[in-house]
Amino acid sequence: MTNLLASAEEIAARIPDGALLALPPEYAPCSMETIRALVRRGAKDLRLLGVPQFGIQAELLIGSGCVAEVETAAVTLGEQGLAPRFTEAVKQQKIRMRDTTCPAIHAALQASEKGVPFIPLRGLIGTDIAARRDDWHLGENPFGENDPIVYLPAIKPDVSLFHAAKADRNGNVWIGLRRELMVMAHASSAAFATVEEIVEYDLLDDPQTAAGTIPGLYVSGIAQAERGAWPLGVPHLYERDHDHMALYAEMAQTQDGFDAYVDKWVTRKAAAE
Amino acid sequence: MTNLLASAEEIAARIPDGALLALPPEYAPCSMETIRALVRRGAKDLRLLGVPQFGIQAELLIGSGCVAEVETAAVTLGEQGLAPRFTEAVKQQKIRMRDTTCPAIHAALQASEKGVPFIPLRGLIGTDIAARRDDWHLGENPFGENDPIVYLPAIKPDVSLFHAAKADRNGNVWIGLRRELMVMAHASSAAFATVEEIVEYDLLDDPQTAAGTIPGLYVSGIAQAERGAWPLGVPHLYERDHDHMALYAEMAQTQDGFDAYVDKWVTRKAAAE
Amino acid sequence: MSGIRTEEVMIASIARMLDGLSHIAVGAASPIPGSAALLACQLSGGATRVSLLGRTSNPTFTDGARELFDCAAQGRIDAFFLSGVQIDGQANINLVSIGDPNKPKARFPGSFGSAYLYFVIPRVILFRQDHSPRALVPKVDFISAPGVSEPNVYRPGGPYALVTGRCVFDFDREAGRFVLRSLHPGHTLEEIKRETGFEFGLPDGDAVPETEPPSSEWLELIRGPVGDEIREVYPEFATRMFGKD
Amino acid sequence: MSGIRTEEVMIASIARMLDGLSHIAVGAASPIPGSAALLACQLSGGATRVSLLGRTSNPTFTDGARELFDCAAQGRIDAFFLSGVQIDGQANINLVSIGDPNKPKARFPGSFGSAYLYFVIPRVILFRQDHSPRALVPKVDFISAPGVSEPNVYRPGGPYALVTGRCVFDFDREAGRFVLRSLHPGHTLEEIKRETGFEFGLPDGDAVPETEPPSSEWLELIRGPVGDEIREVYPEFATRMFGKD
Repeated sequence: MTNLLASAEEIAARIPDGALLALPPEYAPCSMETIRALVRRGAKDLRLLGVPQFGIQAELLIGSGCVAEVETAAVTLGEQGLAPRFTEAVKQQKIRMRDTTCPAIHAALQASEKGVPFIPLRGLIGTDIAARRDDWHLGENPFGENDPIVYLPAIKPDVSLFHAAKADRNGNVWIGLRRELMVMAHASSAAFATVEEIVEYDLLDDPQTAAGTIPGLYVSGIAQAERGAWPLGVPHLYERDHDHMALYAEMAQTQDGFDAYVDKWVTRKAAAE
Repeated sequence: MTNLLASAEEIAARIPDGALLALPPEYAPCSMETIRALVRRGAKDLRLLGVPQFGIQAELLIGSGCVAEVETAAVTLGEQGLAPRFTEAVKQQKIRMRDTTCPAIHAALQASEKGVPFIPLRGLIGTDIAARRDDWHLGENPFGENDPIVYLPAIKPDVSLFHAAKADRNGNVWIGLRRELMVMAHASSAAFATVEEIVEYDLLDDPQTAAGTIPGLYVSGIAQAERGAWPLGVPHLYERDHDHMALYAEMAQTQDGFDAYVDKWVTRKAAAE
Repeated sequence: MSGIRTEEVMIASIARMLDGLSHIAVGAASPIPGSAALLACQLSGGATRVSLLGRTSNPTFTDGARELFDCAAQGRIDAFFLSGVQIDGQANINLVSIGDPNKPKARFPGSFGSAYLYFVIPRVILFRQDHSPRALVPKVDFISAPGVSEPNVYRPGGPYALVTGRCVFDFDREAGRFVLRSLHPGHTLEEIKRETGFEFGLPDGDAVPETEPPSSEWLELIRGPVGDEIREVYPEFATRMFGKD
Repeated sequence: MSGIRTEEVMIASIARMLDGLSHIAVGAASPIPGSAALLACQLSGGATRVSLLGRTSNPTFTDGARELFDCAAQGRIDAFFLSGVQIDGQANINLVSIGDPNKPKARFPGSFGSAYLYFVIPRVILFRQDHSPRALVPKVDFISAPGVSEPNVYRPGGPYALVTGRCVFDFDREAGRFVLRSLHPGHTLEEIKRETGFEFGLPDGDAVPETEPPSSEWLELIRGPVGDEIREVYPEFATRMFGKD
């Protein structure tokens, strides 16, 4: 049964220190409200998995010292440029960085979804990504001849966390086209979502809606959080707040500036609510 | 670009003799109208792939001598009992039978969808299914120790064929929860669908509908065929015609009876239209 | 309430094995286990989730036909049901053919998902109403799915019990054999020995217990809401058991 | 129509390479190729399909973030675009770091999908507006994706051309090197030699041709409907190029 939680704070309390935490990119709704709650609760040693890439969600956690390790295909603020806290953390070796590539993350999550210990993937051979991943295995295609192929171990996150437009009281979460959120939920031991709205009907009752819905079977807990993806967007509901993102990008150039950002937009904003 | 075809007949004309033809089970909408058109055009040497199992759709093709080989997890008429033409064809060795199991078919199609030559799958070891499949490979999990696992080669159908509630003029086909139809389309060289209705709007424009839609990118041709799944059903539109299925099951007990069925319900019915 | 049918005794026996489980899945051609699972759901006040293959209303799954198998592999399904045209004493099941599979004397539908689900679902309950030496054999002609596996084979799941029209067997995974648990009302140990083609163990103690028949409360549920629900997928079974809709 | 921008020359150069293709995909941080692909779509009368990562309207894909990669692996994407903080003469690209990757002098976002798509999409067009010895190097510090592979490596795709702010190079896969194809208006061979850190071939014949600038008709499309469409994903780029919405 899905837990109906009162707030993002309660979700953050259920994400343990040290967890392997899977998060969507900036453009699939990200539960920024829970990210801020994780910063507020002083989460430690998180291992972040980008599905497949990161932006401000990883920035806030890295800059706040919540993160031990990052596996992702990229971290970027998009048109607002490089991710300054990530960049500095890598340069100063404050986090373990495991570079990868988008389809390798998707495939490794699909392996967990299917309950298989590994999945092969084309490409990758001859990259420095593969050269530096001693957890990947360069094997052979047993159905070919002299046909090398990379075997990726399954990735099973402890927790996946995301935001969505709506959920119902049975824990079903409507994600529409953001199907990677469904793979994340299937592949993870636990899945939590904040949502703009909790509806009073069952999302699985209507076949149109059901087709874009993660069943509550896979969802450990949901909490309502209006504009919970802000300053990122939710498709068809609200846009990414580019001005705020530019403000963040500017302030986060230094750790002091970042700390001032967190004080104003993460710590104090919550206290005022 | 998707071809807008005039009838199931035109789809049948585009499915070549000898093709590896993937079909859904009785309960995901099956394009029975095209199956009947294949019987009428005297298709030969088809290799049928059940995704993952068959009923009357395979019966009609097998009984009519259109089939050289069948790969499927099962053939059954459900509550109407054993599939008589399939049973007789196996006993008389008229078709090559490749027994498999549902998840092996799904996984092998996913391998094609991902463009990988194989995919591992748990289970299977020690079954006579695996013992009789010399195209499967019993290998090791390279990330484990003394951990045998079966490697399945990807299955890439030449054609997948199904029925759906609706499509639009851009070739987008709405399949709702019948997601295996999407995997089939992704994995196949060509995909054809008959639909109850061709709508005048774009199914991808509405995010609710888009979530259950196969993009036209993967669809080679569509044709309208009202009640095109009959005597099978379409979820939420019409039910499987259990009485007609019982009639089929009775007539098909002998080849003569089957031929009479085909004469009445496949050949003459079309001529009368 | 009189006239308890064999199917209802089987439904009750299976439902008892499902008590307290979170998620039960039901595959093809399984009206008796399907009814048992729906009964268990009723008895749990809805806490037990039932995923019934072929049901259009109340879908559990939204990722297509593969999701049942993926979900099971993820460890999210606690119980499932399999049958066989033959079942042997090592709990091997045969859903394919009698005789040489290349030129079979009899051919059946096929293995469905058994060759996978038998390995990954913790509690697989075998069922077969026809309890005869023809069905319960010393050795199956074709292994659709094996009852036991070598120790190095990944296998979190496997056989848990066998419910027939005459009795209930437990499966002892360590010993790799069935042990008689209870006789349905009106059936005897001698009959079971005569009608069973494989060797099986006997329970400790003097006598074999009787299978508890469904209470009148359970029968009301089976013949009421359970029957209504199972009809969507198994209309012929529901009509035969409970009359026309 | 005067005042043609470098970006517009690049957009036109890339669009010309896309003529007649069925399906073009555009990844992250690719406003110039994105505009070129949308221009190619306009010029084809809509026959060329464009999948623009990050666009919410007109989705091409309905199977989540993996579909771009699966679709490419299926051979259903004809062209794609990659850049690099470094690109070398063997068309290796680096999107990760400068110096030792364990303690980099500079760190960039990461490899995105390059380590895969460079292998499977037939026509990968490299782009980089900043054409300098800092960007176009003899050897990249980190190979996000290699330009060429051993003959036994499955590789239906690979580099096709490199479009910079100064010129267009073709990539010769047999020889494993770039060959200068054309100089953008106002640029010279000497300048290219000076500003390019790697060795490259020269075209046959006496002189290097000039890159054909976009016609006034093309410029109208770029500054009109293409600019409107690209703004959804790249608002800052669109504002810088074409002014406020």
